[in-house]
Amino acid sequence: MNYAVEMLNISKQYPGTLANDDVSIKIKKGSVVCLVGENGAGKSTLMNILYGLQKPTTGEIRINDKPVTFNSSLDALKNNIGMVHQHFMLVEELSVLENVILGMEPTKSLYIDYDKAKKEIKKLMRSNGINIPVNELIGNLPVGVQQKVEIIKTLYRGVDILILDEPTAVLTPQETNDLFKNIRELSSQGKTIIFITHKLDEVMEVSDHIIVMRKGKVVGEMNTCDTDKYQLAEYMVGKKLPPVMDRKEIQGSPVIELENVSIKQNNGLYSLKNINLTINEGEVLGIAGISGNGQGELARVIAGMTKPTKGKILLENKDITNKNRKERLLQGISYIPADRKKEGLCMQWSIAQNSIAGYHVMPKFLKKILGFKFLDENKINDKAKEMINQFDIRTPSHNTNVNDLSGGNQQKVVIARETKVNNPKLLIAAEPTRGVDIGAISFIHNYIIELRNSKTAALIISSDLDEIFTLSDTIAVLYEGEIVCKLKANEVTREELGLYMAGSKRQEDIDE
Amino acid sequence: MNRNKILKELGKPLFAIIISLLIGALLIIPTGTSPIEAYSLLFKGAFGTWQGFCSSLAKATPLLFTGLAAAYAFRAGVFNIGVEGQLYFGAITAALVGVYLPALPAYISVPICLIAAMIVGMIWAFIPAILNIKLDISIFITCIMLNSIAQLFSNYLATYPFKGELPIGATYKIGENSILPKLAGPMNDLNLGFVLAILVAIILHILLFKTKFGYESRASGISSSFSKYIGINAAKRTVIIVMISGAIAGLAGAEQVMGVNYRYISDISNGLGYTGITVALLAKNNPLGCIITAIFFGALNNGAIQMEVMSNISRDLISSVQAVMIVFIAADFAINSIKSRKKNNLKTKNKKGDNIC
Amino acid sequence: SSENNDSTDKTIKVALITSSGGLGDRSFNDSAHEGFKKAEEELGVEIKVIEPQSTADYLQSLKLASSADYDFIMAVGNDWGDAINSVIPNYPDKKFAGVNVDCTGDNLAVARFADHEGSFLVGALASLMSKSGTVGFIGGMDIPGINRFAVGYEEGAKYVNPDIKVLPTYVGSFADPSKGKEFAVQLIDEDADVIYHAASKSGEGLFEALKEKEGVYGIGVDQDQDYIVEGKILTSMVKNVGNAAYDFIKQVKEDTFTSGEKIYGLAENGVGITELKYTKDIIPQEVLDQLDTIKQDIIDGKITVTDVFNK
Amino acid sequence: MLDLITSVLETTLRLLPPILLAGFGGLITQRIKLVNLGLEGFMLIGAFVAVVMSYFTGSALIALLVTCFICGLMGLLFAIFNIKYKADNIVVSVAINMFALGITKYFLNILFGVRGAFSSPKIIGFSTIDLPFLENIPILSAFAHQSIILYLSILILIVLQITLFKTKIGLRIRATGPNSMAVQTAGVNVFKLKCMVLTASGILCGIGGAYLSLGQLTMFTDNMTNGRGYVAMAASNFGNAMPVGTSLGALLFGFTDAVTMKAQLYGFPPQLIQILPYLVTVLTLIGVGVYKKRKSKRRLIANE
Ligand SMILES: Nc1ncnc2c1ncn2[C@@H]1O[C@H](COP(=O)(O)OP(=O)(O)OP(=O)(O)O)[C@@H](O)[C@H]1O
Ligand SMILES: Nc1ncnc2c1ncn2[C@@H]1O[C@H](COP(=O)(O)OP(=O)(O)OP(=O)(O)O)[C@@H](O)[C@H]1O
Ligand SMILES: [Mg+2]
Ligand SMILES: [Mg+2]
Repeated sequence: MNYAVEMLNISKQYPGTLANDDVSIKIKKGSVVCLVGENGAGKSTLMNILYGLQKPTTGEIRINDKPVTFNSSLDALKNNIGMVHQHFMLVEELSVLENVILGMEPTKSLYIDYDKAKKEIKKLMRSNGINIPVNELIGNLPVGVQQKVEIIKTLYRGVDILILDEPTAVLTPQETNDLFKNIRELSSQGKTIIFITHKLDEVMEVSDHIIVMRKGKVVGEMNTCDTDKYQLAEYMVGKKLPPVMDRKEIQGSPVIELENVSIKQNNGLYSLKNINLTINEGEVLGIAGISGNGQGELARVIAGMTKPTKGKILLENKDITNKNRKERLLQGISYIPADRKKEGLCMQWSIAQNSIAGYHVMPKFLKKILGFKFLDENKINDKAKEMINQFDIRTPSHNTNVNDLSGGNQQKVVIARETKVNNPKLLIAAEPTRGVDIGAISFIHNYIIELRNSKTAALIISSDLDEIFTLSDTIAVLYEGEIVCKLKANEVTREELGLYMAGSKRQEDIDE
Repeated sequence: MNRNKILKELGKPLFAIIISLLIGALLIIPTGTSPIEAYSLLFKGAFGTWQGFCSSLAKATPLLFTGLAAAYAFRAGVFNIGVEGQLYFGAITAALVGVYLPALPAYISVPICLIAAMIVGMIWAFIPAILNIKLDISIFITCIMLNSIAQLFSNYLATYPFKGELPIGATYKIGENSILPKLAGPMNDLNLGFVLAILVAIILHILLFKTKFGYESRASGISSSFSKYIGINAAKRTVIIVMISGAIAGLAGAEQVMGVNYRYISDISNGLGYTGITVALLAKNNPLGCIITAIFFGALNNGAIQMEVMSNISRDLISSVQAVMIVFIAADFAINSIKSRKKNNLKTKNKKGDNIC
Repeated sequence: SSENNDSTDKTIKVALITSSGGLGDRSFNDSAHEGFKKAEEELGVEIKVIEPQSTADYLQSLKLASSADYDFIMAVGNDWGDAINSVIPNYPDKKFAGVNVDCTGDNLAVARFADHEGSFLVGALASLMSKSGTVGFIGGMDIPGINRFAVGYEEGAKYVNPDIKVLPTYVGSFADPSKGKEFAVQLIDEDADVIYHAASKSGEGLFEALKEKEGVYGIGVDQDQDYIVEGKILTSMVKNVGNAAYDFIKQVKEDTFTSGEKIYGLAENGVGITELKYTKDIIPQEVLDQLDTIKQDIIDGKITVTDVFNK
Repeated sequence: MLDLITSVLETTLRLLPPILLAGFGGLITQRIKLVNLGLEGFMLIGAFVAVVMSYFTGSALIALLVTCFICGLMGLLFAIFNIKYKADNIVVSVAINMFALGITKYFLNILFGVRGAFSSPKIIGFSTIDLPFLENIPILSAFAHQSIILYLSILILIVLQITLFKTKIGLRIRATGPNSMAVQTAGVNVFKLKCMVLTASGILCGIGGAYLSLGQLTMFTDNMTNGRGYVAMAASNFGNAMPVGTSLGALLFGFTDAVTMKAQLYGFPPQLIQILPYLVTVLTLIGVGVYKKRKSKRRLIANE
C-alpha cells in the first residue's frame, strides 16, 4: 500500500505531560483525513511533529515510504509538507504577496523577483478559485481571507501533504464552505489533507477517513462512510453526551435595553446603527450574522468597552450609558469575549489570579489590615478551587498557569469566572465554544441554559448557527451594523436566517 | 521538588559566578597578581569586615532604588529607561531644598527633601508618559533624550546659579538637619537611605502582589487588551506607574545627596540608572529580588575598590568580570540538560496524574 | 606603620588617588603620577595608584587607603575637599596631601597651583604669536576649575594686545577627543591661529586638528605636551603637580613633612612654560624676552591675574 | 552666512558617521524586535581594536577588517546569549557596555602600558576623500575633504535600504520583528537570521567606533564614544527603524550639535546650549506627533 504519511510509535513528552503516547497513524495518498479528539488530546502536538516544529521523543516518520527525520519545518517543507496553524502564521504588517513568498522568495540576481512571484501566485489562485488582492496588507483582511492566504502560502510551496489545524474555528459558515471547496479541489489534484476540527458536521462533510485521539493515544480509526456524528461523538468523549437541557417557561421583566445605539468609526462609517433591542429575564438572544457586521461591537458596547456615539443603554431601567466597563461589570453585566487568549485571560497568570479578573475590586476578595485593603489570597484560592470543582476544569492545581491548560479548559475558566463570581444579570457570550471540544461544548451549552432557567438574560454571539439555534429563545441578525430581523427561534429556519444574514432580506416591522 | 527548585535557583548563579571568576582569572594572571589573592581581597573587601560589608550595602543603596524604579515600571509594562534622568533631578532637587530650606528639625526637613525629590522625579517621568499617551511618542526615545537634558541641566544649576563654595560644579552643603544619618560610623557611606530602600522594596512588593492596584498594574504590564477587558484605563495607568517609578528614581538621587555627598556634585549618578535596569532585570523585576541583586552589585563594586587599593589590579578588570558574570547569570544554560534529565521521572509521574483527573 | 623613627630601614609606602578622570589624561593626574614614579626611582619608595570611578567612590577610596599601610596619601583634583575633610582627622598618624582644595589639618599639606598665572603667561604668548588677531581656548567643561585657566589666558592675551579676540569654548566633556577636535576646527575656521586647551582627554582632539592644519599652533596644558605634535605646540602651561608630589614624598621620607598650604605659582616654579624644545626657532627672541618680563611682573606683583577661585 | 552654513555642515558631516553607523546597527536590531542598548559598547570596542590593529599592522584597512571581525563576533555572542540561552537583551547589552569600558582600559594597559589614552605616530588613520573641485562651491565645499568612512556610511545606507526592502533576507528581517513564528514556520531558520542581524549590528557599530579612533582622530581614549550609542539608538527610534529616517535623525542630532558648537563661538553660554541637541530632538518628535494627530483629526472631520 502506498501511504503519503506514516507516523509510527510516536511519543512526545513535555515536561509534565505525555502529549503523544505511542501513536501510530497511516494516511493514504490523496485522502482527506480528519483528526479529532478532545482538547489536549495531542492532535496539535502530533501535527507539529509532522511539520518538524517539535521533535518526537521516540518514534519514526515515513513520507511516501521513505523514513525521514525533521529538524525544522524547513525539512518538512522539503518533503512537501505544509501546515496551516490554528493561530495564523502571517505577518500583518506585510502584504499578501510578501507573506506568501516569505521563506521561498524567487530572486533575480540579488533582488526578490516580485513580478515572477505575483504571476505565480495569481496562477495558483486562479486554479483554486481564490481571489485575493496580492498587494493588500494582511492586517486589512478579514480572517477568512487570511485563512486563504495561508492555504495559498502552502500551495506556493508546492506541498503535497497539507495539515490544517482547526482551520474553521474562526471562519464564518460561508468561509468554511469556501474552504471545503478548496479542500476538495486540492484533494482531487491528488494532495493529501490532514484536518483537525472539533466540529463533527465538518468531519462528516469533508473527510474520507477519521482518526480519533484521546489522552495522547489513538483510540479509534474509521472510514467516514462507516460512521455517523453520534457514534463519533461517543468515540471522542468516551461516553454518551448528555442531552440538551429543557427550557423552563419564564416571563421576565427587561434586563437590558438599547435605544438607538450607534457607533460611528473614525473613518465615518457606522459599525452599529440605531440598534434597539431588549433582553428580558430568562431570555437568550442569539445574534447571528456573518462576522464583521458589528457583532463584536455590539457585545463591547453593552459590556462597556466602547462608548456609543449616540443612544442610550439601560440596565433594569437605569441609564448606564455613561458607566464604564468596571461599573457595569460589578452591576452584573458579564462578558465572555471571543478571544480568550487576548482578552479573556491573562495567559501568564494562574487560574486563581484569573478567577477574579475584573471582580478583584469586590469586597469579598479583600481583607483589611491596619485600615488598608489587601487582596485576600485565601478567599481567592477558595473561589478558584470552587470553580475548578464545579466546572470540572482539568488542571493539577489552582496555581497552574492558564497557559498550560487546554483550550477547552481555558474557556471553562472564563465562563466560570463570568458566571460564578458575581451573579450576572446579563451574560454576554461571544463565540463561547470556539475551539472547544464537543464534551465541553455540551457542558457549556447546558450551563448557559441552566443560567437562563434561573432568570439570567443572555446575549449569545456565534458564527455557528447550530449553537445559535441550540441556545436562543430569540434570534436577531446583524447586517452592516443594523438589526435586520428579530424572530422567535422556533419560528425561523436556517435557510431564512441565511437570507437575512446575507443582507438580501429585511424584516418589515421589527418589534419594539 | 521544592528543594530541587531551590537548589536549581541557587546553583545557577553560583555556576555563573564561578565561570566568570575563572575567565577573570585569565585576565588577572598577566598583571602578575595571583587570582586567588585578588579574589580573596575582593571578597574580604565586600564581606570580610563589618565596615566593608556596610560599605557594600552603601554601594547597593542607590542601585536598589534605581533597580526598584525600573522593576516597578517593567512589571507594569513600561520600559522606563529614564531612571537616570529622574535620578539627576531628584538629586539636584534634594540638594537645593536641603541647602536653602530654613533650619527645621530633622524629622521635618529630611522628609521635605525626600518628598521634593520624589515630586520632581515624578514630574520628569510624567513628560515621557504623557507624550506617549497623547502623541504616541516612544517612551524609550524621550527618556534617553530627557536623561541627557536632566544631567546637563542639573550640572548647569550646580555650576552657575547655585554653585557652592567648592571650586567645582557643586552646590553648597545641605543643612545639617537634612542629612540622612549615617549608620556605620562617620566614614562609612551607609546611611538611613538603605533602610528606606528596603522599606520601599517591601512596600512595592505589597503594592504589586497584595493590592488591587498592583493586580491591575501587573495586568496592564502583561496584556493591554486583557486589562482593558477587566476595566482598567491603560493610559491613565501608564502615567501613574511611570510617575511612581520616577518618584523612586528621585529618591535614588536624594539618597546620593543627603546620605553620601551632602551636596549635588556634577555628574553625580555616573550610570546608576542604567545599572539599576540590570539590577531589576536580573531580579526578574521582583522588588524583593532586587534587594539581593543590588547587594550583589554593591558588594562587587565595593570589593573592587578594596582590591584596587590592596593589590595592583585595577578596578576595570573587575567591571569586565562583573559584565561576564551578569551575562552568565542572565543566561539559561540549564534548559536542555535539565529537561532531558527529568524526562524519565515525568513519564511515570504523568501516568499517576492521569488517575487523579 | 607607627614606627617612623627608623625610616631608613623601612620602605615608605605612598599612594596616589587620582581624580575621577583617572590616569591617562596627560594632565594633572598623569603629572602627579610622574612625580610618584620619580620618587619610586630616586627615593626607593613603594607607590600605588588608586583610580576612583566617580566622586561617590572618593570617601571609600580615601578611607581604605588610609586604613591600609600607606604612609602618605595624595589625592589630586579640585573636588576632593569633602572626602579629605571627613577622612583625615581620623588618621592623625598618616600624612596627606591635596591639590587646590580648601582643607586644613595637622597631617595635610595642600599644594595650591596658580593655574591662572601660568595661563596668563601662555595667553600673552598666544597673543604675541597670533597673526590673525584671534586666539582660541578649549575647555573641558564650563566649571570654575577650568575657567581659572580661561580667565587667566584671556587676561594675558589682552594684556599684550587689547584688540586681540579671544574665543573660549567648552567641549562639555573631558573625555571626548572627537568633539574636542571639532571645536578646534571650528576655532580655526573662525581664524584663531593659536589655541590653548584645558580639556584633558578632549584636548587631544586639538592636537589631532593641529596635525592637519597649517599655520595654527596649539598650547598644551598641565604637563609638557609639546612632544605630541612636534613643532606645532608652542608650549605647554606646565603645572608641576609631579614636582609637588615628589617634594611631599621626599619630605615624608626625610621626615620633614609640614602641613599647611604651599603655593605653587610662577615664582615657585609650580606653574610655567616648557623649555620649548621644538619651538625655539619659531618663537622670536623678542617674544621670549617679553614673556620673561611679564613673568617677572607677575612674580613681583606688578601684574595681578584674576583667580576665579577667589572671586 | 554661506560660509557659516558650510562650516556647520562640515562639522555635521564629520560628527555624523559614528551616530549614523551605530544608528543603522540599532535599526536592524529594532527590526527583529530587540532593544540593543549595547551599541555604545560595540562602538568602543571597535574604536579600540581599530587603533590596536592599525598600530601593529600599519594598515588602516586591515584595522578596519579586524574591527569588523571582532565586533561581528561580539554581536554573534550577543545573539547566542540572548536567543539561545535566553538572557535578557537589555541585561546583555548593559553588560556589553560595562565589559567594553573595562576591557579596553585593561588591554590598553597590558598592550601599551598606558592608561587612559593612547596615541602614536604608528597609528595610521583612514584616508579622506579629497574633492578639490568642490572647494570653492559654497555649501558643497563641506564635502571637499571628508573621511572615506562618511562615504562608506552613505553607501551602507543605500545597501541597507535595498537589502531591507528588495532582497529576501530583508523581507525575512522585516517579518521577524512583527511575527517571528511566522518566519520560523515558513521554513526560515530564525535563530540564524537573528544571529546574522546582530553580527551585522556589531560590525556597523565597529565601523562607527573605528571612525572615531582612526577617521576623525588617530588615537584611543577611555570611553571615547561618550554616549554616542544612546544617541544612535534614539536616531533609529526617531526614524521608525527606517534607514532614511534614521539618517535624518542622526543628521538632526549632528546638525544641532554642530550649531551649538558654533553658537559658543558667538558667545552663547556653553552649559545650557549643550542641552539643545537633545531638546531639539524631543521638540521635533513632539512636533511630528502633533502634526500626525492633527492630520488624523482633520481626516475625521472631513469624513463627517
Ligand atoms: N509546549 C508545550 N509544553 C508543555 N506541554 C504542552 C506543550 N504543548 C502542548 N502541551 C500539552 O500537551 C497536551 C497535548 O496538547 P495538544 O496541543 O496536542 O492538544 P490538542 O489535541 O491540539 O488540543 P486542542 O483540541 O485544545 O487543540 C496538552 O495537555 C498540552 O497541555
Ligand atoms: N508552553 C506550554 N506549556 C504547557 N502547555 C502548553 C504550552 N504551550 C501550549 N500549551 C498547550 O498546548 C495546547 C495546544 O495549544 P494550542 O495553541 O493548540 O491552543 P489550544 O489549546 O488548541 O487552544 P485554542 O483552540 O483556543 O487555540 C494547549 O492545551 C495549550 O495550553
Ligand atoms: Mg490544538
Ligand atoms: Mg484548540
